[in-house]
Amino acid sequence: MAFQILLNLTIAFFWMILQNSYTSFDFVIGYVIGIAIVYFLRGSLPQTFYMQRVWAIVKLLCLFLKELVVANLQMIRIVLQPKLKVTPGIIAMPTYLDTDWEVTILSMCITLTPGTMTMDYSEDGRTLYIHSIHVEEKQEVIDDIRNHFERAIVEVTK
Amino acid sequence: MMNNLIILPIILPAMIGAILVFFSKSQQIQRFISVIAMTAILIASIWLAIDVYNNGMRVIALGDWPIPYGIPLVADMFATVMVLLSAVIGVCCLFFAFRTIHPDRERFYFYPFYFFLIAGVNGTFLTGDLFNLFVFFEVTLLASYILIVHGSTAFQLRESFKYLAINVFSSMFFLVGIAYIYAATGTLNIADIGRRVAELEQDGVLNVIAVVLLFVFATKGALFPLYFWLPKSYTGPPAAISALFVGLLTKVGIYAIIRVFTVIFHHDLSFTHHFILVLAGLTMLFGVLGAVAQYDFKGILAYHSVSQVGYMVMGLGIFSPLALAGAIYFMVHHSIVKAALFLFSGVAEKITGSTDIRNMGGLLKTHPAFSWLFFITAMSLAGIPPLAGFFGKFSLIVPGLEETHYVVVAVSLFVGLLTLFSMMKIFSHSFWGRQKHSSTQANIKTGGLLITIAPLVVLTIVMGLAAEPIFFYLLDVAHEILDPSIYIESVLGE
Amino acid sequence: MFEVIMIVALLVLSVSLMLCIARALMGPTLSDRIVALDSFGLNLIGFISIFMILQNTEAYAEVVLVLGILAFVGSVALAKFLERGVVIDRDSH
Amino acid sequence: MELLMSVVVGVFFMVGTYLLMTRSLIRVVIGINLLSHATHLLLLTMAGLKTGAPPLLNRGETEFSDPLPQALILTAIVISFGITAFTLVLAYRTYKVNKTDDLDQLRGSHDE
Amino acid sequence: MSLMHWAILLPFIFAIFVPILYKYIRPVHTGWFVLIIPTVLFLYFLPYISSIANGETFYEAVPWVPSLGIDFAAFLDGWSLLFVLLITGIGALVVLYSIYYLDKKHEAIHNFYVYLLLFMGAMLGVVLSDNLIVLYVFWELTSLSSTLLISYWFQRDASIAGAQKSLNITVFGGFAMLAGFALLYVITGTFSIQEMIGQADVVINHELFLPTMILILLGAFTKSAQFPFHIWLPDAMEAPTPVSAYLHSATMVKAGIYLVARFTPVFGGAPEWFWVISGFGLFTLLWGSLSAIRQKDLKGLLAYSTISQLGMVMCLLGLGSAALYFDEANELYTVAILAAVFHLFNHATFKGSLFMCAGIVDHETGTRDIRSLGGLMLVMPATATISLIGAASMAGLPPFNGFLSKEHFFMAITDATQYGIFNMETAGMLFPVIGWVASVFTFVYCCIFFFKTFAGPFNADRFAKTVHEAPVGMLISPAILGLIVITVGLFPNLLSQSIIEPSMASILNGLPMDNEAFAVDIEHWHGFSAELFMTIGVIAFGSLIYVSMGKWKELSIYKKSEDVFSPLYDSSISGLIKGSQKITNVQMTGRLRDYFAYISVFFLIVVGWTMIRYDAFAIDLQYISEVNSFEVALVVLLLVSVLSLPFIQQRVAAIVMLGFIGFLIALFFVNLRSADLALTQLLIETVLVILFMLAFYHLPELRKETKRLTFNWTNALISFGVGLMVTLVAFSAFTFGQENDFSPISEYYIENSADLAGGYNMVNVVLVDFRGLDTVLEVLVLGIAALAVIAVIRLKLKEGDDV
Amino acid sequence: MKWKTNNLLFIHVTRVVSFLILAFSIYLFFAGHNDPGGGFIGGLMTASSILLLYLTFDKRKIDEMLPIDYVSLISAGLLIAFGTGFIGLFIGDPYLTQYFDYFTLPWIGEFELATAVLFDVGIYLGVAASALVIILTIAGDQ
Amino acid sequence: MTEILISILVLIGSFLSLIGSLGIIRLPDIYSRMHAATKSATLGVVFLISGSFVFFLSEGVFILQLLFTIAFVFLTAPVAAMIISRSAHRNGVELWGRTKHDELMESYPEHLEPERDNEKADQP
Ligand code: NA
Ligand code: NA
Repeated sequence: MAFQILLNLTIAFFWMILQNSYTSFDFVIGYVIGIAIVYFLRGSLPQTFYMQRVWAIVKLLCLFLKELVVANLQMIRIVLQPKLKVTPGIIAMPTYLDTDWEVTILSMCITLTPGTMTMDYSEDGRTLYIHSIHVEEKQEVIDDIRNHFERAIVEVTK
Repeated sequence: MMNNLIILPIILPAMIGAILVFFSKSQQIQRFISVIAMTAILIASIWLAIDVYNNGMRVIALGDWPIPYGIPLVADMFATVMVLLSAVIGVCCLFFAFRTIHPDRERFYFYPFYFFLIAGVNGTFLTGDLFNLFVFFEVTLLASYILIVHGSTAFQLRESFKYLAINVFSSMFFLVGIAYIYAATGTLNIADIGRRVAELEQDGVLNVIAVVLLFVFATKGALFPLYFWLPKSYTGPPAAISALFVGLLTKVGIYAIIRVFTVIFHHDLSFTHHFILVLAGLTMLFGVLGAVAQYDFKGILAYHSVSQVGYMVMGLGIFSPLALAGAIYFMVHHSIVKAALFLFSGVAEKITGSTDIRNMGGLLKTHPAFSWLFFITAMSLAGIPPLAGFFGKFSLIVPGLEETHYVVVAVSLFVGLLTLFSMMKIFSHSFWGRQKHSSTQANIKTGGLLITIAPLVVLTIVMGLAAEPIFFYLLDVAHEILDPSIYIESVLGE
Repeated sequence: MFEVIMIVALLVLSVSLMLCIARALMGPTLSDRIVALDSFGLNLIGFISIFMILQNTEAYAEVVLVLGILAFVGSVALAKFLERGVVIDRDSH
Repeated sequence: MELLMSVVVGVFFMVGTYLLMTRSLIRVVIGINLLSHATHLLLLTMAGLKTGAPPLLNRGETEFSDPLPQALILTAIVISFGITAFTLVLAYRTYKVNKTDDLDQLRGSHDE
Repeated sequence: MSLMHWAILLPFIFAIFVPILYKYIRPVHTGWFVLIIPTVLFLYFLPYISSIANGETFYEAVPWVPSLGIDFAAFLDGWSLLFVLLITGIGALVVLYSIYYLDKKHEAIHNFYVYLLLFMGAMLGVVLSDNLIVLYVFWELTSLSSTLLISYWFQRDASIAGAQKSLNITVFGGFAMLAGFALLYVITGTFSIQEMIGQADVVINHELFLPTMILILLGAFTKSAQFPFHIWLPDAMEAPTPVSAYLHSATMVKAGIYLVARFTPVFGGAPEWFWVISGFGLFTLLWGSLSAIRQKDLKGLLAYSTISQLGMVMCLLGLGSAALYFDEANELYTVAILAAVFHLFNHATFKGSLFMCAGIVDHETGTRDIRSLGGLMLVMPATATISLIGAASMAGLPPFNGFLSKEHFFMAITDATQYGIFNMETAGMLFPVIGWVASVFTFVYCCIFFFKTFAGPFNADRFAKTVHEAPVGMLISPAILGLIVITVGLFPNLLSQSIIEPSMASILNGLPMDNEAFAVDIEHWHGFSAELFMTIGVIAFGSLIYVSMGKWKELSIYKKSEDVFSPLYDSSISGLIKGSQKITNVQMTGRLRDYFAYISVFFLIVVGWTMIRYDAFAIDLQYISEVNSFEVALVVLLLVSVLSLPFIQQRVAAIVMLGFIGFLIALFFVNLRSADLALTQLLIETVLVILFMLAFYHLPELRKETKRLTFNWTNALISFGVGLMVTLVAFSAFTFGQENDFSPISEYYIENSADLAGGYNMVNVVLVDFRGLDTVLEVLVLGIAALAVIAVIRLKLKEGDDV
Repeated sequence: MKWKTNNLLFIHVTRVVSFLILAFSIYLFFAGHNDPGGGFIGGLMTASSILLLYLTFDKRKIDEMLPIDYVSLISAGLLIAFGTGFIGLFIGDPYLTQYFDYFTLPWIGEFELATAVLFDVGIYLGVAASALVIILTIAGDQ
Repeated sequence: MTEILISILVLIGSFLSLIGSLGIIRLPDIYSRMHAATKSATLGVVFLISGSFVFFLSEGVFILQLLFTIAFVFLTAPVAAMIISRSAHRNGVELWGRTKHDELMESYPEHLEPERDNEKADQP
């Protein structure tokens, strides 16, 4: 991936030199052209096209932002309700993600999204302890995270 | 450019202090560099003093910025006297420290702190900018805080915390005063403030500001009733440090008072200077009563330091040429004598293992040279002629009577008597009487220590016997101080 | 009008800051106070952002970023201290 | 604004002084810290708070706030930081060695 | 420097060599070397007698501190010469005596001789200096050397106490005298006595005359052991006897007499002078003689006798000053001066010999207690003989010199009743009466001295050692003095023209020189005058009292030999120490909060008072910039945080609150247009909060102030005052600054930052360019703080690890 | 009592963040003469970033990674700051005189060279090192 | 037009910040409060910064630092949340009475299990 980005950047700069114009606009043009070139040459490159991964990231981000907004709406509701209607709890959630980086991203997402917050890991780092503000059903919370975030993260890293 | 000579007494110790940090593990290298550096500072100070005496006031605009905008260093005769003084005291205390302090202190930046303190003190003497004065004060104070607590014994920690708290409190008011001055005059340069203040007609607010600054400097200088920090904090650290402090630290406050109240606030003498006189009298009195009450060698000396501050300020309060010359003479005399006395307390402690004079006795029998050096110094402190202390007192009494300040003169004489009384208390308890220390202690050789103090003792004798050249010079200094236009015009180049 | 809105926002933020202060005073645990401090820092970022608009100067951009950084460093340091009794471990755990 | 700030500074001084007169080491240190804040604010206030642009010359402004007090305060802040840090350590060690943070118990006897 | 200056300095210079001689030439008693000095000096001054007798005076000035009006001016006239000869002559005898008195093997005699030479030089300086300050310098040196001599056996408590007492009292007088001299300088503009004599009118009529006179007399009276300052002299008897003979009878104690006589030409015409001198002298005479008879210590008796005799001389000088009032050297007045000078000399001779004899007795018997002594006449015949001569002279018996001066004394005090000034007709009648009574007691103690020691049966068992006559060397000096006593007694006019007349001329300086009045002619027989009857009465009553001593002995006043003023002195010294401790402990409580309270109250009073006195408060709304609503909100936030601090009971909460305050202040900095400040503030505040937490987390919880609530209110009130003051002065300073038209220097920075310093961030330009020194110093502060933190945390020494 | 802690999230984030802060601090330092920033602020920011590293990892690891003696660095900073003041002395100007000039280089364009930057480097080093020493010493005494 | 956008951003931002702070006040235990602090306060500040960013963008100034700040806040908020809440938990800060599970506590080795006591948690 790093090589591809470097290649892309080189193309962008090459474009700017050709244009003999060094504005950010030229850079963007050059970069877009670079993406196209790399896309077409992807077969000759050892890894999958990095823009695929970028796309996955964008999807993850969108999911994340959506959840974040939801989380805030939920928080507004909780806070502004005259009576507190919460049943918090701390639950353990084993994850099937492999690398530390993946777990890191997962735990960040968990924290910023509705009702949940990562509090700790097990020693091997593959079980997350999550504080949830609504634990009607423990498995429900876990499944929710599984379906949304773990999948999206795997998309990015696979 | 000769003007750059002024920076040496400040920058040299500061840089040496920094360099010494690199060698904190090596006692030998640190001592070697310290000696070389301290000697260089002494030479530079002498050179500067001679240069200023021959060629008049030296002013350097640091950074080459035009004067009220940048920071100038100003070396007039008054300042050079003080700088020279700090170098002399510095040399003696340094050598004394070599022979007395614990090696652990040397590993924990004793020498850097020492040089930083000297840099700070010299800076306060030489700076021509009020805010810069504050900064130098802080350098000095911080170095003094750490030197006082260096070693971290329970007593040191306890007392230095009080010392620090009170001084920090007054530093805050220094900043407050600077803020007021800047609001009222729009400038920070001391000469420029002096010029602007002289042009203003209304003086009520200026008097208030003057009093705020006086409050600040009086705290640093340990005037009544702001001296609470001094007595115990001077008894905690090793003798070399106490001596250095007493030689330099309160002088910084007094110097600032004299500087500020001659260059800036001299327009309402009847008010400010009378007030100063009242403080002076009370300071003398309460200080000496403290000394009379004590039985701790260093404690007596420390309380005397309070008392003697009163004399210095008395000179300013009287505000005549002779009185000012006397005040400066007294500052020099007191630094020398009291530094020597504190070092002697170290010698006594080294022999007897105590600083309580009730545990001492018969030192005259076992250590006659030490005893007589102490005696001469003690008599000088008490103002016995023909030693320096007498001329200090004399040059305050005569102008005091000339200006009809009878009460403060009476107090000063009474305090002189009590000073003698309490110095004799030390002498009669520790040096006379039956020997209380063991025969092994009696055989402790003190020659190496005494040789470092002897120059100070010689100085106090010489300053007395050769008072003429000194007063001839100091009267010049006093005339220079009394005419603020000399300072202002030299600095502002008008 | 625009300025009024900005000022209203500032006042809202002031209330928010006040609530943080209240939590810090109420406690009851150190953790609560750390949370309050953390949130306080974040709210200040918002405050300064609005100041930038009001004063029409980008001079505080660095301040905003620094504040973000410091709120983080501070909270982490305090929390770690609370957890382990030290801020800096001598050795690996 | 200058009036308001002066009052704020006064309140700082009031509380700071009050804390200095308490028995607890930490309160004294806090008091010192408050006082230093107060002096910084006062320095700023005393230069006049008439609004100009921040003192940056490359932003096309012509009216500026007074840069000098800002520089002075910056210096003062750093100095207070050094002093406060040292004070803290001193208080900390005083507590550890003397086993108390009560200044009344840190009086020492008259006979030392 | 003239030879006379070198003469004064010679003893000082020689003193330096004494320890060397002592150390390297042990076989020879150091006293032999020292003896050279007074002998040489005596021989040097002796020839001056003739020229002085011819009315010459000698004046040699060397500038010493001319900037302060201090010249080392040596002035020699008749009065000085008398003293110089006493100092050197008796000095030589005393040194000779001491060679036998002090054992070179067991005593630290080098100390003794250094002190003695120091004294000799100082005493010469006192009597030869014309400049008052130089005189004062030597004056204090005599006190100092006297103290050192008294403390010669410094391991004895009594020596230390006596030394300190003498120092305290004489230096007290010395300091007062210095002030008097300074006042004289203020009045006359000179320190030269000779110049002052010319301005005597100015001095007497000056408003400062009385304080000046009193201050100077304090010096003279303390030195000359005048009532009530006499108490140091008996305690000074702890000194080795040569010292007592020399300093405490012959020379130093007469310095006060010297000074009073010296100043008679300046002050003499004033009634105050007349009364104070003669009155105190008379009373001292009586008190001394009364006290002397109560003494059991031989030297104590002599000490009180000295006090008494000095009082007599003082009284005579006072009476004689009337001559200056009349501006006429009538014999009616000058006889007092004559008597004073004559008795001064006589006293030196007989008292010197008596002291030496007492010393011999002490030396040979090991005691000076008259209750143990007795019958020594047969064992020590030479000593007894010399003592008899001295005692008889002191008692005023013919044909010894004491008789002559006593006669003149009676003449002078009876004459004084005829002065017709200063109410002498009425109150003056007391003079002859008291003088006579005192003389009776003088006679009595002379009897006690001689008979209790030498008469009666001798009982060898009473003494610790075998008693025998003193070595010849020891007897030489008292014998010479005894010889003088007799010689002068028989040929009184030996001294008349050589010594007494020139001295009188000095004391009555400025009077019209009427040769008649100064033509001294002393005769043994001048008819059946009042004086003769008074002498006969003295002998008669004196003998009666001595014979009936057995009865008086039972009186409690006799049993207690201590002077009533001694306990007064002792209690005032201990009172001083206790009082000082009390005063010191009241303010130096060791409580930081007390200190802050004192300091704050002081600040409050001083600043507040100044503001009120100068009506300095000023406020003008037109200069004030506007306030926004959110600024008010911010201020409220800040005030809430700050005001909550004193009420917070958990330290962590307080620390967090401090963080809030710091952050809010950063916000203020932003509001007040300062990005750099805000950045710095934020950074530092964060670090500080962390540090606070580190340092204080383990401290005990903040306790509630346990004191009464009112106490807290006091503190609150004080702090409120401090805050108020800061605010009020801030208003005023700001308004004041706006009203004047000085432009702040910062305009220069705005104009020149970019062009001259090449920077656009003015704050940074000010920091690194315009005020670079501040900046590097603040880093220095930070650096010191860092090193200091290391040192405080890691360096752990124990008390007494080093000095 | 010792926690077996898994600091996964913390370590991974601070690894990134602390270097970002370090870069930012250097930016602040250089921005100083024309924008908010400078030696002090840059120095303190650098100290914060290193502090963050210490917070995240242990002392030994960081000491290995950054084998710097901060105490000496304080001195070095001070010496640089004090030392640059001497530049002016060689051409007869007063102490602490600073010089600057604009240069034009191909590719880079016009830029400013100022002795004040060297001075500021001294400040930067002094401040950063001092702050770190203070914190690390206190933290090390727990 | 941009002014309206900015106004909306700023108002939402300040409102969310307020919600965050209200949450800190209202929610029953430190763990729930942590939610409010991380979610609302974070988003609130992001909105405010965005408002400022847009304001200057409309004036033609692109302030990279503001974008960095947004990224930074997102990056660090979860870390802070985690370490604060974890430290609280390990120090024995009580959970709200109606809390259902505490599986974290169950995972602790026995000798490290903290006592639940808020008073003590504030003071070791
Ligand atoms: Na979540
Ligand atoms: Na003005």
